[in-house]
Amino acid sequence: MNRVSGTAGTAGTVGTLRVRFFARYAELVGRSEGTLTVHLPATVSDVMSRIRDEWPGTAALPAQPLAALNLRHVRLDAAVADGDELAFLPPLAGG
Amino acid sequence: MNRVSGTAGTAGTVGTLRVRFFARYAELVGRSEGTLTVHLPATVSDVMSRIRDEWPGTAALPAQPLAALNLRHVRLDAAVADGDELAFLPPLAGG
Amino acid sequence: MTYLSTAPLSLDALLAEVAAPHCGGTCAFLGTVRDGPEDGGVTAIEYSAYDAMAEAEMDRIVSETRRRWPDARVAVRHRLGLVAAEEASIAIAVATPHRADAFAACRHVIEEVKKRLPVWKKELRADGTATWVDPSGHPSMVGPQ
Amino acid sequence: MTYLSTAPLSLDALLAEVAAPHCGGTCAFLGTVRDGPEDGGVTAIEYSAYDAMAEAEMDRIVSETRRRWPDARVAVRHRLGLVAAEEASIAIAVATPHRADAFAACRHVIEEVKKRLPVWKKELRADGTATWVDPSGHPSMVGPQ
Repeated sequence: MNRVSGTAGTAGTVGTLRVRFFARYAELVGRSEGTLTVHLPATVSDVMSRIRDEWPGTAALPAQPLAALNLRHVRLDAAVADGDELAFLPPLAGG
Repeated sequence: MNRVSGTAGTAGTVGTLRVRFFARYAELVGRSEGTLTVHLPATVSDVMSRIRDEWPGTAALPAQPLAALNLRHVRLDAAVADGDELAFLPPLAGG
Repeated sequence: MTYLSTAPLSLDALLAEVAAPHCGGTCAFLGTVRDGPEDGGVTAIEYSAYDAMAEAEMDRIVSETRRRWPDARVAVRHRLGLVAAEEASIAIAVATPHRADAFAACRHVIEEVKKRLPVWKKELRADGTATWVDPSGHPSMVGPQ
Repeated sequence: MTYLSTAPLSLDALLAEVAAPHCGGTCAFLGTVRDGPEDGGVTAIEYSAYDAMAEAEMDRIVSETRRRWPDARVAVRHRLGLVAAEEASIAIAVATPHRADAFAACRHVIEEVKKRLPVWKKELRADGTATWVDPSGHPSMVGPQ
């Protein structure tokens, strides 16, 4: 899969995302959140690839984690937009 | 269906039963219990027929009520024995 | 063991009875006296029972439930006497290691109670009338047909 | 509406929330922290959540449940923070006019919670170890495959 920076060059717009990690993922990554600017259009998967390349510790995350966009579960091919909150969720264990 | 007194003549044994009525049936019959001596062998149904002929008020009971023998639900063709407690139960409404 | 009570039922007491370290799921059921718009102004229900048989039958229901769900911890009480609208007539609690069994066993208990427990109820209404309830829906047949 | 709580859960409070004159059947579910023989000496579980999403997701679950069972009255709380063995991590109460719906809707809520609520738990053991729980049973995959 191409990285965001390689696929959205023609559109010319960028978006800033708040990226969050929870529970075990926060421990693995060593941080619970960060901000990322991406070229748009981009999918959750694109963002994931970009993070894995650029943020230390994120290589420890699974390649296809659960993701939530703006407080809703989303598939990895969902599109992100400027101002979105994107979260990566370890296997759920509520109840 | 024959009455108990007409079907058990050859056996020669008799049994004494405690017969009970509950809830609406007790109201219909005007009593909650009585004692009955029957020739054996006899079924619950035989006893029911006998009661309907002999006890005032019992004609108001349905022909085939729910019955319990010694604290257990039984079919109307169950055999009764000396000392048994036989109960006639209106439609159940527990819970 | 007595399963019948003329005092208000305490679900908390039943939950305490079934609690166990290895049981992670507890399902409870409360049956309460209704007084909805379709219930014709029921103010209370008077429950009566064939006491000795109701105790024996409930004991059989509980034993059968434990045989079918060997890990289940089961507690149940049925109230008798006058029960006001919105008060509980029956309370059931079932705790099991896993939740599917708790739901299934609890449901089993209430279904068997409805089918088998020799308990009757007379609805008392605000207008002073009283009616024996036949859950089968048809009026009780009386007399030989 | 807040569905999350760091205080011990009160089923009584939920039962009071769902009680209504026209609802004759109430089904409740309690999920408690297990410490059975197979649970390896769990003394407590530390629950954490993606709080804002958990509130939103629970609200969606409750709304969906009410749409599917329009007569159902639904209340649910999930506890967060340290929960000792045998204490409840989740409490659900559903009241309906008739019992079958109460069981079905209550079961629906807990199943959806298990599938969808962004909540995690870390088991704390008497020996001082702590483990993130993956209910799917397999150890969490880490790293690219």
